[in-house]
Amino acid sequence: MNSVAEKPKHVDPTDFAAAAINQALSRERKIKILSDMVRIRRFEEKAGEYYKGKGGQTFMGGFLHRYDGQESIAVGCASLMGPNDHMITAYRDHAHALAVGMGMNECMAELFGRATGCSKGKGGSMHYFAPDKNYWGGHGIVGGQTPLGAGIAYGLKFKGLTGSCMTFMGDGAVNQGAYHEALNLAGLFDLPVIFVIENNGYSMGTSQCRSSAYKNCLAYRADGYDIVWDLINGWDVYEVRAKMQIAVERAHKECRPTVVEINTYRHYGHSVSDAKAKVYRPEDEIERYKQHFDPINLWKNRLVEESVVTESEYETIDNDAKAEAQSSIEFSLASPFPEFEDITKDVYFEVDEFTAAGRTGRHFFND
Amino acid sequence: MNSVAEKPKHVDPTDFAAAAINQALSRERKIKILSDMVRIRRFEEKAGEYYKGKGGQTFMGGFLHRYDGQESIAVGCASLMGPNDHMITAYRDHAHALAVGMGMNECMAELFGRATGCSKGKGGSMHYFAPDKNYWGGHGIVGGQTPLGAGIAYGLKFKGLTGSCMTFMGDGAVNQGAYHEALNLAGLFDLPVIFVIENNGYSMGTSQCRSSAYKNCLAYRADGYDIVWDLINGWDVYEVRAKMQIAVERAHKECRPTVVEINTYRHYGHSVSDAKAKVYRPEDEIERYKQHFDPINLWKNRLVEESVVTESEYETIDNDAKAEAQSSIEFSLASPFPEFEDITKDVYFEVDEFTAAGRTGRHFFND
Amino acid sequence: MPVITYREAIRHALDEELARDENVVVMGEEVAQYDGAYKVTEGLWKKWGDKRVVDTPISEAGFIGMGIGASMLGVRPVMELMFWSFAYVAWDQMINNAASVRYMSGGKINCPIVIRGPANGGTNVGATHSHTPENFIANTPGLKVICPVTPYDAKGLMKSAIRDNDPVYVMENTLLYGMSGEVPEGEYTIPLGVADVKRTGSDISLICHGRAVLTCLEAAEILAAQHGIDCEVVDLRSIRPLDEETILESVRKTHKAIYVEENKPFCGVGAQIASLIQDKCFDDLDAPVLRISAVDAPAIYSPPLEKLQLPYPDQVVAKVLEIA
Amino acid sequence: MPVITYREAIRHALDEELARDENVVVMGEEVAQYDGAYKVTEGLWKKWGDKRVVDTPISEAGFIGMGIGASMLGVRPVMELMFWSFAYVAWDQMINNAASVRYMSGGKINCPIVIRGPANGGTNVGATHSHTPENFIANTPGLKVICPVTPYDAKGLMKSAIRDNDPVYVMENTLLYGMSGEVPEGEYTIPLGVADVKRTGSDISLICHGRAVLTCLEAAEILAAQHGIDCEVVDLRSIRPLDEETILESVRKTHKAIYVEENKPFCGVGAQIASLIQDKCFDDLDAPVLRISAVDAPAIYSPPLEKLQLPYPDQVVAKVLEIA
Ligand SMILES: Cc1ncc(C[n+]2csc(CCOP(=O)(O)OP(=O)(O)O)c2C)c(N)n1
Ligand SMILES: Cc1ncc(C[n+]2csc(CCOP(=O)(O)OP(=O)(O)O)c2C)c(N)n1
Ligand SMILES: [Mg+2]
Ligand SMILES: [Mg+2]
Repeated sequence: MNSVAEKPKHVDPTDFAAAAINQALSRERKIKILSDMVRIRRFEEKAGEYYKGKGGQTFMGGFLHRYDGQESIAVGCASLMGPNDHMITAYRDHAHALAVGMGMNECMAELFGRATGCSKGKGGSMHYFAPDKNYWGGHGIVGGQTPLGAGIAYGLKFKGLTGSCMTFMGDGAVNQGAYHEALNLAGLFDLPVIFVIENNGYSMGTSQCRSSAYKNCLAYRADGYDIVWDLINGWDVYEVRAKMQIAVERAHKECRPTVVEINTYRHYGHSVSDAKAKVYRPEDEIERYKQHFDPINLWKNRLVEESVVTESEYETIDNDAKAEAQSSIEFSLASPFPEFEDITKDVYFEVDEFTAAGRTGRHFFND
Repeated sequence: MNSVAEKPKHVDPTDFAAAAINQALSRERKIKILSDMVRIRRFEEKAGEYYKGKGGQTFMGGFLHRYDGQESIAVGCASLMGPNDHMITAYRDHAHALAVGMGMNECMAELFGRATGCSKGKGGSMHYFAPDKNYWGGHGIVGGQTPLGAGIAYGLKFKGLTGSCMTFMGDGAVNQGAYHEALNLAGLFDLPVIFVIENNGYSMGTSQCRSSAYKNCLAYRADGYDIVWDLINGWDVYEVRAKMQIAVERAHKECRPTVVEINTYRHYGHSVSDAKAKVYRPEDEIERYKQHFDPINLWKNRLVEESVVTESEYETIDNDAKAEAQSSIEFSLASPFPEFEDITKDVYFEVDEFTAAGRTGRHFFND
Repeated sequence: MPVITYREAIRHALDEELARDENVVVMGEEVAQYDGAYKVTEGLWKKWGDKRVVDTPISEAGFIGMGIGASMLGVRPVMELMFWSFAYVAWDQMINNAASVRYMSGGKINCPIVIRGPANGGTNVGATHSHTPENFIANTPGLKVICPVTPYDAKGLMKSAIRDNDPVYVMENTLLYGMSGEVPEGEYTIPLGVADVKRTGSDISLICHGRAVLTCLEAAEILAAQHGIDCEVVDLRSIRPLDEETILESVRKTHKAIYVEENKPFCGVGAQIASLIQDKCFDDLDAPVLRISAVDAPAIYSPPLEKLQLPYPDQVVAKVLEIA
Repeated sequence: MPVITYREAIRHALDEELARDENVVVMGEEVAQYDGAYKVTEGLWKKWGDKRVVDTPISEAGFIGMGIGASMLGVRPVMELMFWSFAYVAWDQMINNAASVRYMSGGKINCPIVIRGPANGGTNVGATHSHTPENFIANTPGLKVICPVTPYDAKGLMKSAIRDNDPVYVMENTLLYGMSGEVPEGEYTIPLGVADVKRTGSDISLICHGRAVLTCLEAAEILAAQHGIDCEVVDLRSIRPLDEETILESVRKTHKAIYVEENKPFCGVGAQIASLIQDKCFDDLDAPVLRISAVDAPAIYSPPLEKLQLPYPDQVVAKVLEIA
């Protein structure tokens, strides 16, 4: 079997920049894509720094799954979202959150377990949500979000809305039964869902070829359900946008699902506590991806070539992102923790809202 | 989408009788195949008769899923089994049981809930087992047996045995997540498992096209896992044997899985209590299959053509089968029910065997 | 008052809620064109069409997850499990996604889903088809679970469940579907979390839920007629939320209690209620709280034996006589 | 006696059983080449190779079902769940197939499988990753479930679990992996179904399992030092089979009992034990059996808050003072 380094990369001769959807990109939106990617990178770095603790103090618990190296996917996809396009993903969810417009403050404060966090400190790193921004999380059980994504698409169709639900998962998640069931439902019920496999080559320490039996690529399994699939090089924002746009249009116009597999790479370990990130992956593989396939570099260089930004404008963008990340730390540190009483809030709508239903019978069994 | 009647039937120009495995069939074995199919038919008929009750008395509870019309599959497959070839199936499991050599008495007595039943009256219709005959049941949760089948294959490989596990399921079962996970494991771990989809066109009242999104056929999904698949006309014992033999050899020689889809048809409802069997299926469809695609008729005619049996020999076979079925009724009626104390037996090995582990601590919490 | 079956009562609830709220959708295996494996949804597809009454493939994790996702967007799915036993292939969706999404989002997302279907033994369908996981569900904060026993309760509770903005899991019973009872014509609902004293009595409290309520009522008649013992029968109806007050009030009056249920004993609902009673009514009790559950083994197939595996009136009578 | 960690104790058990029986195979996500997500299996793949220590894809239903199937053929799989919380995607395999196949076959088939991994809150991994389903499992006849708390117990019970011919589900705890304790060099096993009195005392029985045992031991020290109250701490170790006698003996001596566990309260193990005690020791009790469980909500992320959501020593102290 192939090692990840040898897995077939789809090379398309087309210049994806020429695609209509990319031609239509204004200077500002190109820069926004760049700055969103940079903001995500700086957010993750800052989070990583504080995750480790400072001066013997710890600030966070649980896991921290960094997105460094994959930014083009969340940002490229989010840049295509219209009013009825939605997103849902797994636990590596900070990037998608920032890409749809959630603030660094609420995101960072969530990691710090503060009441000002986007989930009031209840969800943590794996559980960011912003339904007002069409962002449905943030889910910790591998593959468990895929039927939910199909369900959001179902809801859109049920309500007669022209939209889509981009449903992200990793290369390891494709082997969960729930994904298979969701695929069949999507194909059978004509759901406007786009399953996006962010293939970074590894599920924790297990390479793609050690976890999946496949032919061609993981997305190809969609063929068995008569669902259109595609393979995308994730390093190129233009390619991500051009090919994802086809899927979005298929959802909008034909109300049909798509499976796309986006090749990418994570610079760091599975999570911050992945001690073997440089053991199961050869160091030169990591270096190669960092040097040659860092989507931020590639996009920045492209925009410099296109004379959309200068190096010094990029510096400003970067500095702003760093400052924003730092200020989210200060915001978090200054924020209060939830109160003890908050533990039993947000469990039941009816109880929280003190409705008749919430006041009838005992809902909690402490004591 | 196609209705079941229009779904593509694989027509192979080859004469499957010419396949080596069929050429090697002795006269006796051809007749054994015929008589096994007839025995299954008569067993199911008799069971159906007593399921309804007689003279206001009822004899059975639960479900009864009849196999009439599909006999060529269980019998054709069983006829290929060597010492290390195994079988496992779902709840429509009487035929496989009889085909591997379980007796009508123990099978019928199980339906009657008697202590002499193959599962001592504890399993009922859906739960026949005979590990001594390489038969692992009889499982009620749709799709739930597919990982077990992969596990039996795993066990064979682990123990260094050259064998296979034929793992049967229905066309509706392919949409369970467990099957997808089992497929991936089979492909990834090179397991000698043969997934056999007995496609009778319907899962209860739902036709194939209303339950599955697919391209070509259901077995084709295997392609996405790089697993070889095939499509078989179930009406022809020669075809079943010829094509299944290829899968068995693949398991034995290459230790690789196969998925085969066998087209078939059930003459009766999903279970005996399926009141709508003639509503969701057009009556002429049912009649067509009964008249033209009854595997027993087809095989009998073939053997008559081949001068292997005469019509009158067939009559004898049939009469013997009827007598055997009738005598299994008498056996069952004469058999005792389990005792009240038996309810808590066969739960824990250690308790039943009165080992040290079984005597330590409380295992049951009655009172 | 019209007398209708339990099955019809549920059907009327579904039909009325389909009419009341265009976001309600009934979904499950064979619920539409086949009219339901147990005919609960009979006629609904014909009346409401493909959009509102939907057949699914045999993919419980998939379609229940899909329903949860749709509910987050404001659809109100009422999902049928052909048997509650099949919940275990969808368990992650039901326990993690439905129960936790509101919490993990800090209250940003609701999940107004109903999951319903039969959960019972007694029909000789064997171990894998006879699960009654109300105790597992009630253990899970974020979920609600109800077990109606009469047509009246079934309809009123079902309507409340559909209008509730939290996930409500409804356990019906195939042995009850054909049973009849009075159900008023017009609109009514029964709030979750309100127990029902199905028989008042002064000597002992038989506390129970699901079909065991009928067992207790029968036992109470025998005890009254043959032993002069006056039983109070308290039907929880709703396991979570729980009507603690009605339970405690009854025990404070009778000073004796037995919990009867068809679930398995270890950590069953009866364990929780016994624990509650001994805690809150310690000084009121004249005897320990006793319990009757299914005989502690997987469900046996053999019909005459399965009858003995589930609580039956004479067994309740004997247990009452131990302490009354 | 050598002092080793809980993690090492389990590893030694696995290593010794791999050596003892060639049918033992250790399987799970990242257990082989990665040495285990929590390093329990560190070094085993290197020592035993691909056949005996096997990495799986993220397909819990698939690989656990596969393990069950293999166990029916005499393989003895020891499956790691990276978290017990992930059991819910494999719940059907674990509850139906493993627990019922012996029964439904009338005793023809055994299922000697072990499923192990951490089941605990307290590590700020949120609601979906903090499940402790020992009560669900113990509710299911056909299954056994143990919750060792010390390295000594972990090793001795794990070896018994692997040798047991029934399915045994072992709940470990990520917060315990790094804790040390004395473990003898040589071969030993601890039978399932035997509780351990971790501290003898005369005033009150603190009955508990899992990490709550440590909480109770700490509370007992405080109570002894500051309040002169002498607690007995009874560690169940094994939930099913259950050592009823040790529990009842303790209560008959102390006349007071509190159950402490990290599970959610409704139908938790504490409910079953409280129900048991009030039944079997009705006249011995000077006070109701009290219970402490996790605060009844999905597991909160926020680290300082999750600390308060799980039982802690001062909480136990306060509860003891209510009745002692
Ligand atoms: C059902 C389930 N099993 C196991 C895990 C533990 N786990 C979390 S992430 C992960 C690897 C997932 O890899 P992949 O899908 O490729 O996503 P990536 O981390 O690369 O983004 C595993 C095994 C889980 N959260 N859920
Ligand atoms: C997980 C699960 N869901 C639903 C059922 C109820 N059920 C039993 S058989 C069946 C239809 C299966 O059809 P198919 O797989 O085509 O097999 P066939 O009956 O045609 O042999 C259904 C829905 C079940 N037993 N298990
Ligand atoms: Mg990955
Ligand atoms: Mg079928």
